[in-house]
Amino acid sequence: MSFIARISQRSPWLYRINAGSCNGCDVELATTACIPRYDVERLGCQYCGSPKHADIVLITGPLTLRVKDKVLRLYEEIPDPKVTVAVGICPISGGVFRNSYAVAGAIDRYLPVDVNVPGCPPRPQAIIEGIAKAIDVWRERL
Amino acid sequence: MTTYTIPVGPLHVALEEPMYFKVEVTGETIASVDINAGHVHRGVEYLTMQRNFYQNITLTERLCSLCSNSHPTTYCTALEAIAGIRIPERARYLRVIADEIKRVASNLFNVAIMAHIIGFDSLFMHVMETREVAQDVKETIFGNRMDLGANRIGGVRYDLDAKNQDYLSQQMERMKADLAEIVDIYRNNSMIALRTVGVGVLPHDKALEYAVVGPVARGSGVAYDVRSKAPYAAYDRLDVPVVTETGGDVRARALVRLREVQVAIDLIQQCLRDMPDGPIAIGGLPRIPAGEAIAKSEAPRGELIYYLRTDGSDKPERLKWRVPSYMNWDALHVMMEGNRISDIPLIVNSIDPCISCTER
Amino acid sequence: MNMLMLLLRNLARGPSTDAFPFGDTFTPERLRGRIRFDPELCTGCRMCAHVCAGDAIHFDETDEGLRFTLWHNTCTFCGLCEHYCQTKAIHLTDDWHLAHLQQDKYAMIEQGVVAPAACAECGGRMTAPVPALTAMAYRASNRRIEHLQTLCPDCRRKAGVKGGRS
Amino acid sequence: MSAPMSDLFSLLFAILVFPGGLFALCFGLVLKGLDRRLAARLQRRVGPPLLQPLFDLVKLARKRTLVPDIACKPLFLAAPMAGCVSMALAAALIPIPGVYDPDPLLGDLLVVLYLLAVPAVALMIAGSASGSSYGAIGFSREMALMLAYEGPLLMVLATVAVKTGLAQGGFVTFSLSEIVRYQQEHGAYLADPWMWPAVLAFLAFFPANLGIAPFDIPEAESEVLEGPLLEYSGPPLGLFKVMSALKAVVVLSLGVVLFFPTAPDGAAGLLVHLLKLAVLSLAGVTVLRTAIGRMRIDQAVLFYLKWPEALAIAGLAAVLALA
Amino acid sequence: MKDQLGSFIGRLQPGWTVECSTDGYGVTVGWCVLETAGDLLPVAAAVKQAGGRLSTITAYQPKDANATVREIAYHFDMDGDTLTVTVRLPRLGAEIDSLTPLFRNADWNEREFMELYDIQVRNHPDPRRLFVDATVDPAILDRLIPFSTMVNSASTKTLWERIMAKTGGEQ
Repeated sequence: MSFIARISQRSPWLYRINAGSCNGCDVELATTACIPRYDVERLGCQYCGSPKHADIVLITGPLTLRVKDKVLRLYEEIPDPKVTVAVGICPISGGVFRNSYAVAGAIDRYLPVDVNVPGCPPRPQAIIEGIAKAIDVWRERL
Repeated sequence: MTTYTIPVGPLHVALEEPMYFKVEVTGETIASVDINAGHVHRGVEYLTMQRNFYQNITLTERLCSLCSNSHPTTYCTALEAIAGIRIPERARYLRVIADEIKRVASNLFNVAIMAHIIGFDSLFMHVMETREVAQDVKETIFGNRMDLGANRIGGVRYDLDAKNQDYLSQQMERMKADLAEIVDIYRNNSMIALRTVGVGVLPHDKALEYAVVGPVARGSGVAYDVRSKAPYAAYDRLDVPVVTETGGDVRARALVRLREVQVAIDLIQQCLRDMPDGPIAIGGLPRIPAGEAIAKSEAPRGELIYYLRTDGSDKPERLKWRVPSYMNWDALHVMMEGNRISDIPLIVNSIDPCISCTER
Repeated sequence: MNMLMLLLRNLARGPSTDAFPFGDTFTPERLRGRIRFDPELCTGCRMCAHVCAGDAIHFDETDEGLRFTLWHNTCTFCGLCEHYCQTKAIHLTDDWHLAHLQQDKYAMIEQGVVAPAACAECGGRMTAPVPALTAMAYRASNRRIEHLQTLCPDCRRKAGVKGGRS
Repeated sequence: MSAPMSDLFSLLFAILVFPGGLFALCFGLVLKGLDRRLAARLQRRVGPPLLQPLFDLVKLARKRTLVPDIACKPLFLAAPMAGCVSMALAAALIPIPGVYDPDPLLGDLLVVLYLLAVPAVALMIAGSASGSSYGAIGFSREMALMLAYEGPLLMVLATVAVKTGLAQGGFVTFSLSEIVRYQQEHGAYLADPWMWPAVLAFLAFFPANLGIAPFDIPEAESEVLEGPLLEYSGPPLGLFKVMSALKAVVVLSLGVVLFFPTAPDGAAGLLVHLLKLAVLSLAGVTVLRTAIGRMRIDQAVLFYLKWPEALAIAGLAAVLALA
Repeated sequence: MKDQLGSFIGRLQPGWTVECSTDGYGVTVGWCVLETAGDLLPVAAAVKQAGGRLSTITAYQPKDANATVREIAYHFDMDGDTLTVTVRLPRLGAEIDSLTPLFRNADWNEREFMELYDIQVRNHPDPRRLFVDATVDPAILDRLIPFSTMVNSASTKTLWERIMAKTGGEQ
């Protein structure tokens, strides 16, 4: 791998999309991303406010019908190469909400998912583990 | 100056959850707000009617992770009222402990986010680090950092042995000094005062008119707390002071929440002191007859009310609940008008909006 | 000023960052993580599937016996299954390393087959009674109880009507 | 090589390599790295590697550029370039005491003042060219803030120019080389209590110009989602990062040159200069931004019209009165 | 029983009855059934005069598929006690007056049961949908066929088929 490629893989920026989650995973994501105890900045990660700046997108929630189009549009706005991580069981399988009339269900039916982090919600360390796996995937695509 | 409309949300970083506002602004001043909800509507009430009483303990807990314990507690209380179950004495105290530890974490999260919104990231991190103590307690005693899984029909399903009681009491003691410092910063820091005093004011009479609940009401001087008005679990034997502030602004609400964290820690310690020995749940699997019941509790965001109707089968005929945030959204109209664009996230956050609870 | 003091104190105390992912991390004993199933202890009562809100547990009859399958990707780790399992055949471990690549999504399962037994009387196929359960039900075992355990429910009923023979 | 050719060559070298362009960029990135690292420590974190800003840049260079459909494409892409060029130029304009003296051909303090306005204008153009409503809010905030801080800045520069000019027997001098030389011989202005109002006014100016707390209002992540930069991605976003790294070096050097340029000659001088920049950056930028929250735009504008403005006027008056 | 609930009971008119029960904590729950929907506004006015506050409103589908009557339950907070007023309405074409003139916070509650059930609210200030997406059929909770059998349990079924297909080989 070239030197340039080796450097650029040390700067994976994170972006999170809430697709109708119960906020458990979002709170844990905020905790993972922003607090000293977990400090993902060590891995070169940084939370960004705009989807256009993102490399790794973390999706939570069971994808409700109301957000479906918005989430898909937002996903399109993230420039390639990107990696998708489904955080929590809701985006992975629909979780406990799967059978509802208002839920579109597992997110991999609508967009490509690369890494899954099951849990309800997963603990911050598990999220970091998922991000580390995502970085490995991302490295291949760079 | 011309008026234009800016969309806030639905997927906005400052909002933890998707919510969509259309804000009419004149220059930088808010003229009016239109709230467009439903992004987190998952049809949970419908789902509860498709699942049996046991599954609903877990399902109601997944409504919202910040007040996750209040839901199953209140649901089980309603169910127990219908089945005529009296839960063991020890279980009542254990329910209080679980509820209060969630209150500590939930309220701290909200005031931390407030600091984040005004760009005060060091303070945000400090509050979140303090909150981690409560998170560790939850993970150590209950096994998960957000969803405790503390309840079952007829009692609770966790117990505190001597070792865990010591641990819990030590951790609560550990938080006290940090918490006192945090309260001092929120009360006296000039930067916080600059951004929050007089911002998003909800006067006392409007608080009554809009029937707001919880810290939002108490921040406007309405002394209503379900724990003392309509006690449940072991709150009738505990000393529960009702915290109020009079400012009615963003800071008043934050201060109510912070002081309630202090009260919650005190309540946990009271429970550890007074809790009797004994069973933690009734034995066997109860039969749930046809009937209807109301149960209320004080969730971190205020009054939570459950209405349950059963028909003798193993599924609810109707399960309906109204969460505290549901009442507080409407009052945003009063709080926002006349404020600045920069204050939108701050004011929204000050009602501690739980969107996933509200929209179910 | 109070803020500046706080920052200087932070500087003096040094980082509080957890060593993970470069080192070990704190994992409490009671943490509700990956689920383990012990077919030896399973009575086949299916209470776990009954209380599961996420529809994560399925039972099916195979030639080898009653098969239990749990899919971690729709499990809320609420622990109700373990709570209501009389024999604790189902158990939540403290293993939280569940993050996986998409291609492994459907392989995130825990499976076990409860081997059937043949009835000592009629030879019919049945789910073997679990000693752990009988130990819970009866303070001490005796030959009669042990014999009844080897019978299918039908034969057990017949044996009960006959008034027992030891 | 003929004389004009070598002049041109040395000019280009000054702008592109040293002390502008490459050198300023590298040092700017190191400053950002230091900033992030110290900020992390103040918050009890480990923080990113020192070279993280460089990693970020390299990564951005390899990402795809997305231009919004409703954006004005030429402006959208030109804005970050203009910002970078202006800052490289400005970096070449500021002397490094004892090491580098800018060619008078390039310009003086007044040109620096103009160039300093370019990044803000570039951000405004970026905000409006991107066509998003958050960009538009970012635009109006950037504009309000700039109008508020340009006044005091102008007066601070005038104070130094007048002071130096008067001391040298004229009225004003806009030559930065002269300003440096005078202080090298007669001691830094920082030591003169009469100059302190101007110093304070300058200290109040640079957080707003560098876009850090409490004045990071146009780019506030939690309010306007990074405002003007919202729609940017890939290399153009990287250029904005380059611009901001260069700008940090320019603004900090300007402060050092105006008030505290005393340094030995040669390599030691360069080292001393860089050290001063680093200290100023850590004390003035990092500690400030971690210890404080964000003001509202109306509060910030009011703040500037009150304090720095008053200080700057007092500083200028003091210098004129003493003459 | 607290004063507020007592005061309301003092205002009862002929034909309105309240059944109360008090639990071990001294908290009283009152139940009041109205056979005529027209009584709702007068009762609500009496609640308001007594100092009550609207907590929430529950509408539900009649259990019996052939029922001709449906109910809506209005829950009021009376200083800690709870009063539930249940109104009986015709099953088909149910209409009810809006409580918003008396209790502002009825707004969202009424919008919610309008979108979920086949009930119309008269004089509602803002009868748009509240939570349910436009792509979902109206009165979704009034359908008698369990929704899961129609749409989504299909997805759950395929899900499990996939899991089993993946693991079947290993067995």
